[in-house]
Amino acid sequence: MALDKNGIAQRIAQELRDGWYVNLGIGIPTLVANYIPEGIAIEFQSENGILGMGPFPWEGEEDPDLINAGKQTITALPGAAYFDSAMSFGMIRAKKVQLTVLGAMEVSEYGDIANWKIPGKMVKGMGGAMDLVASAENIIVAMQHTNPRGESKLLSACTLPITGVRCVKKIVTDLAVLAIDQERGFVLLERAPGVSVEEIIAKTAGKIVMDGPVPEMFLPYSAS
Amino acid sequence: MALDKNGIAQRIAQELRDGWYVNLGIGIPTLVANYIPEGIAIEFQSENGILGMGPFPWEGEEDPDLINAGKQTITALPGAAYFDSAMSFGMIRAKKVQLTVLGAMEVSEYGDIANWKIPGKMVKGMGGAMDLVASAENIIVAMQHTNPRGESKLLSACTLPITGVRCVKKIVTDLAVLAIDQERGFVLLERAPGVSVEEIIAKTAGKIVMDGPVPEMFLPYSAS
Amino acid sequence: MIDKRVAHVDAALEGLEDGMTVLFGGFGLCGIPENTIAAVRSRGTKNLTCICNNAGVDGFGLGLLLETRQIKKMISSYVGENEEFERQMLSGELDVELIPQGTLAERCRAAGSGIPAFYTPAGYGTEVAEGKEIRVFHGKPHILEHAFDASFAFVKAWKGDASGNLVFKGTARNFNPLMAMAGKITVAEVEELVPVGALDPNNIHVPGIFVHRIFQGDRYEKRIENRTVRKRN
Amino acid sequence: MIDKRVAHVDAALEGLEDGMTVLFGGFGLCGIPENTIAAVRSRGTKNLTCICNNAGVDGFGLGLLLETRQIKKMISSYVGENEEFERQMLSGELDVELIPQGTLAERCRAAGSGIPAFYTPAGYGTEVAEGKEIRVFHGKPHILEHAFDASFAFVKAWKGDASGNLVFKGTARNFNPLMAMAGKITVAEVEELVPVGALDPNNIHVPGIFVHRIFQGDRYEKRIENRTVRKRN
Repeated sequence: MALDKNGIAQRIAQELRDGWYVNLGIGIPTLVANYIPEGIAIEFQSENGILGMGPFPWEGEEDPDLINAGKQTITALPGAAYFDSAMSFGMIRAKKVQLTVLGAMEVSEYGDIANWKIPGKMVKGMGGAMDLVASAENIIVAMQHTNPRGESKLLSACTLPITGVRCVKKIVTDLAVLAIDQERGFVLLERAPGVSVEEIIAKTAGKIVMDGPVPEMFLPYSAS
Repeated sequence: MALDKNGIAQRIAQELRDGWYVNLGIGIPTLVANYIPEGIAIEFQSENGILGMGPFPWEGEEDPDLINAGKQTITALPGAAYFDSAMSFGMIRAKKVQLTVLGAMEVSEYGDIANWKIPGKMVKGMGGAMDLVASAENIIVAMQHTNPRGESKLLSACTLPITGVRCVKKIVTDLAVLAIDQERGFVLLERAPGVSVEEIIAKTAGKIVMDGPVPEMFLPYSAS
Repeated sequence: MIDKRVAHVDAALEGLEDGMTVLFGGFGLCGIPENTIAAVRSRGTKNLTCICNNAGVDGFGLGLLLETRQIKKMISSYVGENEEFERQMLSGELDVELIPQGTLAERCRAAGSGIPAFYTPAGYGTEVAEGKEIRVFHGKPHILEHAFDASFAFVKAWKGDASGNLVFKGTARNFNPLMAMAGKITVAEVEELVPVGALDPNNIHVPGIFVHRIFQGDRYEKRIENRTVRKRN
Repeated sequence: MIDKRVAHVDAALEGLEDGMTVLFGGFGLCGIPENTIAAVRSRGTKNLTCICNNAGVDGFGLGLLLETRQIKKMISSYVGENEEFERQMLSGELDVELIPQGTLAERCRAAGSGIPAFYTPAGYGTEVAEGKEIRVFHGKPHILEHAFDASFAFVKAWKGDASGNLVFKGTARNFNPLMAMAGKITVAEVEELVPVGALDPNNIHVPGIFVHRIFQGDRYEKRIENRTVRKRN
């Protein structure tokens, strides 16, 4: 059974390690914050200028001067810090943020990512995505395995204008967890519960390899 | 009669204009702060990280966390701001400081300045001088006209390793006020009270020109 | 103390002319100079090139200057959420240059720091890098990017004093300090103009030297773009 | 909250090895990490390349590490006021690289901002520019300068919390925030370690993300190099 958005977020949350600073993109990545494993300390960075971002405010306590990069009202946890955009992207480029999770329209088997522009459609811009993918050493893409037309989003080469080259390290989709190996392509690491290796291979347009049997993901919460 | 240090400082203070931010170097330049013309507002920047520098503290009120670039204990005036060294030199390079006054060992007729190194002697370093002279649009040099051996410090070309090229705009010495004209050399603007044009010419090794008669400086306080 | 106060926003805009390049602080609708935007609209200055992370929304923020066709070109990192913007862009009335957000920030900071150019990895291998110098540092390709050159910067702070010192609140800081540093003439509007000496000199976000004109704004709307909340039980 | 506290300065120096390049905050004797310097001396780490604006004085500041010959090379902008330094430099025991103060600051800031290189006008036409790339921007020649690459940064703040947030006082700020940003491992000693939440998030000079280890120092001497006062009547 393919994972839903929360399942993808939950699986990504297993990648978190104690003491990491994490930047979560808009969409599925935001949900990762709901599944932080117990006993580890994580701080969230939002590139508009906050470290120590907390959950959404209680109704009625929204502060227009306190938003995240998705322009959502948020809160700040004790120990938080605000800073300007130059310092924010300074810490991103200087690799002080240990993990970046973001969505994508396409990922190539070399880890190229396309997630900002569709020729012929209104282009809203790359926001901070190009800085993030060019800088982060640990980038996980959270996305559906196929697009709404059923076409694979994991390709030999991106067809859309790219956001960054050879930067994605891991992909978590509704069907699978895959690593990028510059030599071999997509390395299939895990399957969603009940999803077959054959289905994943069929829905992956890029080169895909396996190192032995592919286990099912372990999702301690129900994947719904 | 040649000016003393306070006389030089006093003459330089006449160059100050309302609303200017000013960086004063160590030595004679520091004395300029004692002669700010009445009715104008000036703020002093010190490159170690303060705007709105005030006078020395009263005895017993020295704060080791509050010094100027000469490592002297100082005070901060209301409206002062502290900042880090990158921002400090940022505002210097970005030409937000309207006037820089500093000492020199030699100045060339093109406005090159040498004030940081004497080959064969212990070299203490350039500190912030190279950043200041490379950036400031308005640099006044405060110095003696000749060195202790009686040799002119105003030369056709500097003999010492230079601190910056073609940057000095004006020189105030114990004998004269001179401007730098890239085409013509030192332009003699004013004489110290009782000092003859002939003496100044005799003590200036670089090319020196005049645009008509050279008036005496006007020093409203006694020049002692 | 050098007094930067102007009595009214109109005086703060003196010298703003058609065709100029201007910086506007803010991220989305957070920390935008509301009073100044309204005054630029009243002034009717045209053909502006606006450097701002976003382009406002229909009827608010820079959307107000799009409505009146005062903007010739936008330099931004993200410009969604604005139908009039989209219409003008697709019809070719509005020129749009999209650049990475970190590069946008750093190009402001560079302008305010006398750094004419710097190298950044952001955008390497993408269309952002087209026509730009590429250089490899430590095995990694970087792009040469240049400081902005803008006539005016319009920023909004939480508190400020007559000498131009500024303090920001929360994430309303964003691009404001950088743009304040970058403007040839920097106009700061503040929610509260406090007496000189009231701000702690240790906690000044923008020293007054960067600010040329300051005034206390009024009637701040502070619209929220994306109201997200936790429901109380 | 990610806890950066270490119980003792010795734990803060774990991994410091002979031959490393390290940054030391401070300007003159103002804002120097006194406890850390003493601990580096006790540890006996040798052949250090120290990046610090100054080299301390005889018997205090980095002068303590010069006495014990732990420093192989100093990268500074100004190194006067130190006889032992002068002796080692003139005898060739100590290697010294002098660079403009603003360039020193910007190379730290660049390292902490992921900017590998930038252009500055400082030093053009002088021996500082020898062997470096020169490029003209807006008619003015500039020098290409590179970010520092240092294993450790040792800084001293006024206040800090367990998550590594730092606040500085007066001009003791100087190079400290920049070096904190630039270290691969940043060790901050603070005069007062305050509870998490006690610092105003609007007024953090160095966000904790840049700080890896923090401890409360003790017995600060805070020597004054140049005591200048106005006499009371």
